[in-house]
Amino acid sequence: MADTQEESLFEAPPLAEQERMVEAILFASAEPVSLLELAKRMPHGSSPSEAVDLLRRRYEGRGVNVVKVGQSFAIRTAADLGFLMQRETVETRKLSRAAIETLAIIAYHQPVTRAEIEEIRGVAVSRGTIDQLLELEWIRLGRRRQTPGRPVTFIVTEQFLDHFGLESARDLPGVKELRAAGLLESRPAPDGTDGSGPLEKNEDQDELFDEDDQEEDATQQPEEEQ
Amino acid sequence: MADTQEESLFEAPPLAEQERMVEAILFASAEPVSLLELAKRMPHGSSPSEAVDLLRRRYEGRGVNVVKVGQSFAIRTAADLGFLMQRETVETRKLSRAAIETLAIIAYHQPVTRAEIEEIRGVAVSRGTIDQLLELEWIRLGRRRQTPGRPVTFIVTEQFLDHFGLESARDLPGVKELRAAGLLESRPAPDGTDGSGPLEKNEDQDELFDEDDQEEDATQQPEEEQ
Amino acid sequence: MAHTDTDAGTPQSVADRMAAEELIVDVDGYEGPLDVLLTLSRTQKVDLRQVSILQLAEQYLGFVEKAKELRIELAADYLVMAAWLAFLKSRLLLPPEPGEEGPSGEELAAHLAFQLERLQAMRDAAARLMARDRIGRERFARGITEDVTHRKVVSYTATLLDLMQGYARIRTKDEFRPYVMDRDAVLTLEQALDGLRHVIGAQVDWADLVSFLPDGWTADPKKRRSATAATFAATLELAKEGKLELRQDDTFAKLEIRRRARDG
Repeated sequence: MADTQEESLFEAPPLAEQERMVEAILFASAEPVSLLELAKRMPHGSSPSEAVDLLRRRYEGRGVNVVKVGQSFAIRTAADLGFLMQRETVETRKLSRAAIETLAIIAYHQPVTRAEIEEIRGVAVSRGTIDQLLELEWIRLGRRRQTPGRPVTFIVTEQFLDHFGLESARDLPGVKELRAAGLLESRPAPDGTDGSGPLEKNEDQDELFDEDDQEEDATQQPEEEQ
Repeated sequence: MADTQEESLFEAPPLAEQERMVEAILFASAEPVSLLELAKRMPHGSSPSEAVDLLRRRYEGRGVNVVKVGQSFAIRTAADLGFLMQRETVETRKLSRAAIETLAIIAYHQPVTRAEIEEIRGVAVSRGTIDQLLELEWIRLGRRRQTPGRPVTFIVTEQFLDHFGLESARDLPGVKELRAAGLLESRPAPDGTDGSGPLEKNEDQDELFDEDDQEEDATQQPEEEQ
Repeated sequence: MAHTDTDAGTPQSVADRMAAEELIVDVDGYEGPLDVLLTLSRTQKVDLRQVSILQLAEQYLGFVEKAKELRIELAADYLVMAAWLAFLKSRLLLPPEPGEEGPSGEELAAHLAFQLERLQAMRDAAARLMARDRIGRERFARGITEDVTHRKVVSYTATLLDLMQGYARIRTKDEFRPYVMDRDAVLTLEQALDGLRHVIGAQVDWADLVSFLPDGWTADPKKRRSATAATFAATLELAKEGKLELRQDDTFAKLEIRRRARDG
């Protein structure tokens, strides 16, 4: 009851003030903050997305920038100033070639099953490789594939996007060209050793590369699928 | 990049660029950074104190400010926005039966002493119940009763009237009206203000023993029973 | 480069053979046959889309041969690939037999080319990805963070109805007590005896039992009933003691009592 009263009694703060609020919230967090979270923390009636836009423009060209990560926003130092920074952060265990390739395959082919990763790399994917990527929180489980055995799929996370400075999976370097060249398809082998149908898979992928859907996907529990 | 660094050995970058550097360093450091430390990390010939001053002015009135901590500098949330770092979740709870009854007695009998409340309720009133009502600002202390021991009395507040949509405590429906509204059993009040006959009385007693009542009784706080 | 001797008539160039040897020296460093095929395909120095699968098959078979000569244990999947490529090679070289089932050599070759191109594309993509400005290397997150403290605010509510019901509950509470037989409408035998003993001594003439009911017990039918019964029981008690006598003329006629004469 007190809430509704507040809502009706007080107007949202001016946009300039909202911008200050977004500034404070983004500065305070090392992790990207979603618009939803911003809205929850700002006074009723605020418009976080407008405020973020203002802030983003304000920090263009500055020593720190407002970056979009998936559906969230974060402040990061400008890349050209990296040389000034002390490498305080402990370097993550050096990733093996297998892990790097597996990560790239998941990013470009998501959602992708383990069998598909193995098909692309031509070798078995060791348990440790997937584990390492899961531990880094660069990949996570996606929806189960609606094929026999209902295998789990892997997709990349917001942390992945943040780490590599990507707004979304659509911004992966060269993703358009690779798609155009048909290299992101999973073509069945002519001798039928490969079971996945390319049509179904591409539908999945279309969905995933769709902005709205990524959020939707994030909330979806794999087991919710029948 | 190595080139620019070498160059900067001889010529300091423009002040605007130094300001960007300070901005990035202060943003990313886990601790406040001293001018000495800044000078060490910035290209030779830089003037950290000038750059810090510029940055400090730039952040005046913003959502975060450059603050001096001892001999060092840090970026901190503006003091007036500290509330954004808290997320409040409001949980609405029903007032306990003991609190409601106590409140009702105060409303109907004000000014009323604690002893009187206990007499009317027939059980001891816990300190917590009174405190809770005081905290809610629904009751406050009235004048002391001019009797031995000069006990404090309790009366209801403006906030109480507001919350319950009353103009004054006198607007509270009387015992007769409560009965008419079916809120009171039709048995005569112990003070004998009612003239209903004894025949009805026995019927009433039967009613009193029905299940609802017994259940209601079970919810009573044990410590409230004398 | 100790092993330069090769079988006569091999179509491989010297460079190919050297490449194959290098492969073999480092065979553990390869991630399976596809990886080896991709490495071999680079020796063709053409765009992967134009790579000659037939030549590649021969290169691979040469690599496996070499490994055998050097008594290097190759994992099973390397040998499976060799067998498959030998099959592919025969398909590519021989005209298809009429009525033959299965995909053509060209189809199989095209798929292998696609696989190689795709793997190479992923490797390039991985390299580009890792070369991006990354958090903790070129770009940095906030060093001093502020935790968002979760504060739970409990707001208590009550409605006017709650309040009134609460008050009503208190006002009726006194009536709420363990069930006992309500005695105030009941005249006990003791009470009736007590009353009767006081008055019977003066009663010389027959009088209606009802006239002996105590004051205040006649108006209310319930009380009257109780008082009548108690008084009647009391007369019986007193009759037994020999203190009074009673008579009734007829069934349901009025009961009359009087003092019993001491002498009688």
